[in-house]
Amino acid sequence: MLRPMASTAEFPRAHTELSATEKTFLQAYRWMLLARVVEEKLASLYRGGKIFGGVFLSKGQEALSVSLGISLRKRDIFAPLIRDQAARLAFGEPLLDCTRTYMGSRLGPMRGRDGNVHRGRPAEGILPMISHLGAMIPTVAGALMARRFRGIQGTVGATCIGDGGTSTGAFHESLNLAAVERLPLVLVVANNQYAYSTPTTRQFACRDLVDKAVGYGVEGHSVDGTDLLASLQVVGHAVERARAGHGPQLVVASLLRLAGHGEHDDGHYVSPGLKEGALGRDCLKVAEERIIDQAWATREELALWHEDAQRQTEEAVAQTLREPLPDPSQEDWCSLASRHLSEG
Amino acid sequence: MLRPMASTAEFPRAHTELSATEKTFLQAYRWMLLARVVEEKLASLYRGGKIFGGVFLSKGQEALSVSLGISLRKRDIFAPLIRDQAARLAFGEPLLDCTRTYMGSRLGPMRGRDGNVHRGRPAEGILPMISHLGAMIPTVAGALMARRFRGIQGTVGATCIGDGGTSTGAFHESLNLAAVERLPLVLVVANNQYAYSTPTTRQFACRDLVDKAVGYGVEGHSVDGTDLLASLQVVGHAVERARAGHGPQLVVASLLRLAGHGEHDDGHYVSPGLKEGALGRDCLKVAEERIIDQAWATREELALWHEDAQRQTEEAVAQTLREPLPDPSQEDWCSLASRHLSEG
Amino acid sequence: MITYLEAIREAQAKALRDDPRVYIYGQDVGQFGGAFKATKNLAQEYPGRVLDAPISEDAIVGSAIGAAMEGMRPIVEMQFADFSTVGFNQIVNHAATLHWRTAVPCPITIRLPSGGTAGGGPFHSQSMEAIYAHYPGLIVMAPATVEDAYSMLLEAVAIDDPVVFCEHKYLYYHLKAESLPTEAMPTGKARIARTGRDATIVTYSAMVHESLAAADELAAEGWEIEVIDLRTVKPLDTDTVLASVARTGLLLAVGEAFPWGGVTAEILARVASEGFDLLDAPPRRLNAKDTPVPYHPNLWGTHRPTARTISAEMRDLLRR
Amino acid sequence: MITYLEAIREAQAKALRDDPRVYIYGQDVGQFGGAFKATKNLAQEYPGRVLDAPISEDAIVGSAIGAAMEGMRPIVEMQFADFSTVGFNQIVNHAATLHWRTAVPCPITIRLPSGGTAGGGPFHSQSMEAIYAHYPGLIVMAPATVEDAYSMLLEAVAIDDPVVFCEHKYLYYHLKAESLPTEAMPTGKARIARTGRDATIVTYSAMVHESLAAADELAAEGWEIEVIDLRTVKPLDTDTVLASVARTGLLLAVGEAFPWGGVTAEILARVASEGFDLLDAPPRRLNAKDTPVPYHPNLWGTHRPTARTISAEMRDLLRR
Ligand SMILES: Cc1ncc(C[n+]2csc(CCOP(=O)(O)OP(=O)(O)O)c2C)c(N)n1
Ligand SMILES: Cc1ncc(C[n+]2csc(CCOP(=O)(O)OP(=O)(O)O)c2C)c(N)n1
Ligand SMILES: [Mg+2]
Ligand SMILES: [Mg+2]
Repeated sequence: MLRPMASTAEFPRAHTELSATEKTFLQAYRWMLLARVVEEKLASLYRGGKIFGGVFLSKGQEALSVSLGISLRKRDIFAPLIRDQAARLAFGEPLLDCTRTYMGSRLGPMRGRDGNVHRGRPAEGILPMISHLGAMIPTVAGALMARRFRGIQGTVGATCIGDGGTSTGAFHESLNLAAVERLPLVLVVANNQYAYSTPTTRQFACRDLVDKAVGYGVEGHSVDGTDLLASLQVVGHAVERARAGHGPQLVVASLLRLAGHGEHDDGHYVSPGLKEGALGRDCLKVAEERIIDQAWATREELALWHEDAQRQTEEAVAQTLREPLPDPSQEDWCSLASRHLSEG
Repeated sequence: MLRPMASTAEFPRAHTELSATEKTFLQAYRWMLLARVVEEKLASLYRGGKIFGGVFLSKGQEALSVSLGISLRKRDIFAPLIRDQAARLAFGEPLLDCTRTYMGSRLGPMRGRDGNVHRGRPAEGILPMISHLGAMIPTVAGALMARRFRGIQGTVGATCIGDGGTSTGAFHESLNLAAVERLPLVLVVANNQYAYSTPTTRQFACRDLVDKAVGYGVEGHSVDGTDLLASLQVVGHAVERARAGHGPQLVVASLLRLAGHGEHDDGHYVSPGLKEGALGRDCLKVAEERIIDQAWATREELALWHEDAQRQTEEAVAQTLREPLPDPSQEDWCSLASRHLSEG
Repeated sequence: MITYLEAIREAQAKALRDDPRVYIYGQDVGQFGGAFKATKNLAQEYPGRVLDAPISEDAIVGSAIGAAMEGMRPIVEMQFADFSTVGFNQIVNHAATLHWRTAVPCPITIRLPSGGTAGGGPFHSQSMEAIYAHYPGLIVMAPATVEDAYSMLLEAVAIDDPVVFCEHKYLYYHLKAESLPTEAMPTGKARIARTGRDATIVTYSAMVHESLAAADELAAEGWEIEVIDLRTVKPLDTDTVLASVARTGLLLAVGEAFPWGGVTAEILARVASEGFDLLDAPPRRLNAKDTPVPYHPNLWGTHRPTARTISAEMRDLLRR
Repeated sequence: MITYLEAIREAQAKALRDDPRVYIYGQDVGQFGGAFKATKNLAQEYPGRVLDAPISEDAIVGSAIGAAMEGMRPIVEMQFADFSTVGFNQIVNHAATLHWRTAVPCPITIRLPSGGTAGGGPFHSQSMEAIYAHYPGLIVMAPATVEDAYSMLLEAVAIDDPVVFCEHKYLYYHLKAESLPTEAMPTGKARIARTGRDATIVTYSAMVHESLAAADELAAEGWEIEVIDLRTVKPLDTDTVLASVARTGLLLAVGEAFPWGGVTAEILARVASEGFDLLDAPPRRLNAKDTPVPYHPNLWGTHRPTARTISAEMRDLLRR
């Protein structure tokens, strides 16, 4: 199911002159754009009462997220977290998985049983998160152990966590376990300065979260998460290091979420100083400016890509809206794979 | 109940010429000796089938343990772990608490309900461990929060953990919480190279456990746990730092346990190289040699102290053996403090 | 008018006001006032006593136990009941055993925003009261009314034992009362939420309201159904349940939790063993289905018992 | 002669031998062979497939889930059942929900050395089967015989769902059989451990043996007691239980776990609602007392049901 970049607006001819890095940048930018557009749509559907439960945006975090998604390969393992719409797209999750899961379509991968960001396709390496923060880290580690047991080489496993999620016992136990097993795990920490409303001063006391790396015996990397170029480089490098057998990699990115924790939240607690400072830059704008500055594409091309993202989003939403909702009478209400053992 | 050092063999007159540090050393040595002697007795009772459940010795770890116990003050909070007999004595736990709990005396602090190392006197600042490793760290942190809420100043809270216990989520969550709250917590890690049979290579991948300190934003200290003098200095310093308001202190000691995990275990898995190396030194012997070398006491005095420890031990065991065992018919079988709400 | 949620806030405000030993600890409970606003303005009104915690449920509960040993009366807010699984060990093995082991009380209150709401999904909807009630040493409350939310939370803080306080998220905004109560029933005593002579429904928390609605429906058909609100599930007020079954002869136990071994199993076991001869027909129970709690409202509405399924089951019992 | 513990070792050896997807993960399970020696020599015989884990129960279970998603069949050994509380979240919220959420199976086996022994104390003695059975998506086994320890563990590994395998530490060395079985009853089917016509005891795990001893005692008094060994507590074989109660008319459910909402509550609830008319007297249950498990054998022996208390309860039921 992993699709190549689907788009009507292909790179214009001139782009054949771009370097590989530049092409990757543009491709990453387009996933970011699509993520931004689809999430804006979700937010508007939420305001319109069309979505049950929460809507969680990654606004401001797309550069970091896409860098991870685009650095992974098809057969890798990836457990996205709440703010990973861009990474999901870049890794190959169909856009429809997003709209279907949010809107509860029976045809979505979670069939209306689970919602919003709790989606995935384990058979295709996208592990669906449970809500408990940190819980996916050991799971990715275990998936990598399985690959090793099965003699499959060259896999990287990646997952993300927030600044708040680093306080969980799960984060600690599993990063340590991965280090002991020297697994090719890339753990990206998006330090967006808040866990829901809680600032980092109430979350940890170390100078920088990357200082944790040495205590696990893993390689640590820092990056400005508002800068797509830097994120691509640092995250890409970490993925390469993991793939080359250097064990777990901890990437700590600094950024700010430019939205509420979820769409029910206005994020009023975010300090104005932070919003106005370097972390408050919108990574999408920063990437756009670089594209224009470097003449990797024209404003007209950007506009076309934006239109394309909007079209894809509208199509996905329209299709999802046409789809059947879950029907309780057609549910088997059976939790077990071994149906005959069900007490249902 | 915290008793001054009870002993028939007081320091000989010459000891008045000793410095405070030297006196502390001798006092610490005597607690170590008492711990060693009582645990040897417990081991022999175990072999004689007189003790139910496990017997866990601290042989080889007394120097580190006593250093913590002796560095704390009466009103401090202390949650000892499995190998802290020496610290318990030095902190003021009556020797009878040990024999009574191991042997299940109804008069012991746990009244036969809990056993062996699971004993304490919360009202006197000795928190009784539950078995789940790491679980006492947040509890000490919370006790320190309580002292702060109540405006009580100058308290230090201390607890211990093994190399294996550092892998628990509880270790991580609570050291982090203590760092955020900047609590006067001293966490002593006894890296005795094994968690039960598991060597450190299967437990963590960092170069040195003290490297974890920076990742929590706490002060870290390393010490040779076979050396009483070094342990007294380093642990004492850490306790002072905590008391002076410098936040949590992580002390990592290197040593070897010179016994099985428990008395049911012969410790055959311990590498001969380690046993013969510097970590394999018996801290009690090392301390003894220093005493003799420095002429802080004579061999005759040491022999007297040993006799004294044996006498105290025999007395405690004899008294415990005379005491009533728990009687199920006199139990109220009620878990609640609010008896009227019990379903008993 | 005051909501169930506001009653919880008011109870905490009163506890903070009246007792200097009380503090509140949990994620986002400070300036922000909590994910559900159950601690709104409390940090501002009681500076230094309402603290934001890191995302460390195990350490949060562990610290509350330590603070309780040192004389405090912590209120811990879990952001959702479902996340208490991460602090499970401290709750069931440390808080619950402390008094029995040491004779030192452990007066902590753990607030669990519980139960299903539309769109909550498998990890923001759970009802964990049966899990905690299984463990010796815990008291488990599950208030169904605004009044109880208030007075039982005050009781929880006052009790010398660890209390797991299961407050229902669905009731947070839906349930309103004129004013806060000045009197309360004793802890451990069930309430007859509606009297009736034809059959007894024993339930608690949000299911009290579904059951009352079912009783309304059945009243239109001429049946008088007694509805018992357990209030606390441990201790469980067997006497009140048996007295009601003695009057009606028929029992239906209703719970929102998973079916295997929940509160309803305990009710049926007690009535069967202690009130067998009072029963005119086999006792029944109605629970959620034996799957995780589904996300989509279409599924969620079928997963848990509702007035419709309760009345259907009761009709079947009445016409047996 | 082969012990219950050896049977567990042999089942794991066979699983490793027959299925390359199987591996074992847990503290000290490698070279050392496990705290109880349940994996003795397996690391040596199956190099690289029996791995020592750090003291990280949550990560251990989480990793097993990930490995299962990628086609493996992990066996996780908890050092004691009691420590599974630390891995609780991954078991009940991740392993248990995976197949229902994703249609991808989660074939992991979690071995819990369970139950009380003299001197075990509050944290090395627990029986957690009711806790796990409450959660949708888990299968909970509790073998009472050497044969079942062997064949059920093999079944557990073969089943496509997460299995919580509650093996009883007291039976480890006490229980012996001539040889390993070559045939086995299907999973989910209870076994009539002793036939009788006067009353039925429904129980599982170590309590099967206490109940059989009680039945022996009562046989000397002329009573014929049927003893049913549930084998798995979820699914629970209601049919076999009801069929027995239909024959005897009297039911006593016996469990070693805490009394509130345990397996015995579920049994009574089922029999009361589905077999009410089969009962000649109120059904009864006997559990451990509602306190933590005590350390000293004097207390422990009174805390849990024994042949003596079971026969006393049964005598009372028979002479009602
Ligand atoms: C174990 C656990 N506790 C609490 C929560 C509730 N919760 C969901 S998101 C969140 C904040 C997360 O902050 P962070 O990790 O920094 O990620 P961000 O939302 O900033 O991306 C919390 C507390 C949870 N999901 N899991
Ligand atoms: C959470 C938890 N898991 C497992 C155990 C079982 N256990 C008891 S002691 C021990 C080894 C501890 O090793 P370490 O922390 O290094 O301390 P040491 O025994 O070496 O002093 C284990 C695994 C436990 N007590 N708690
Ligand atoms: Mg954050
Ligand atoms: Mg160790």
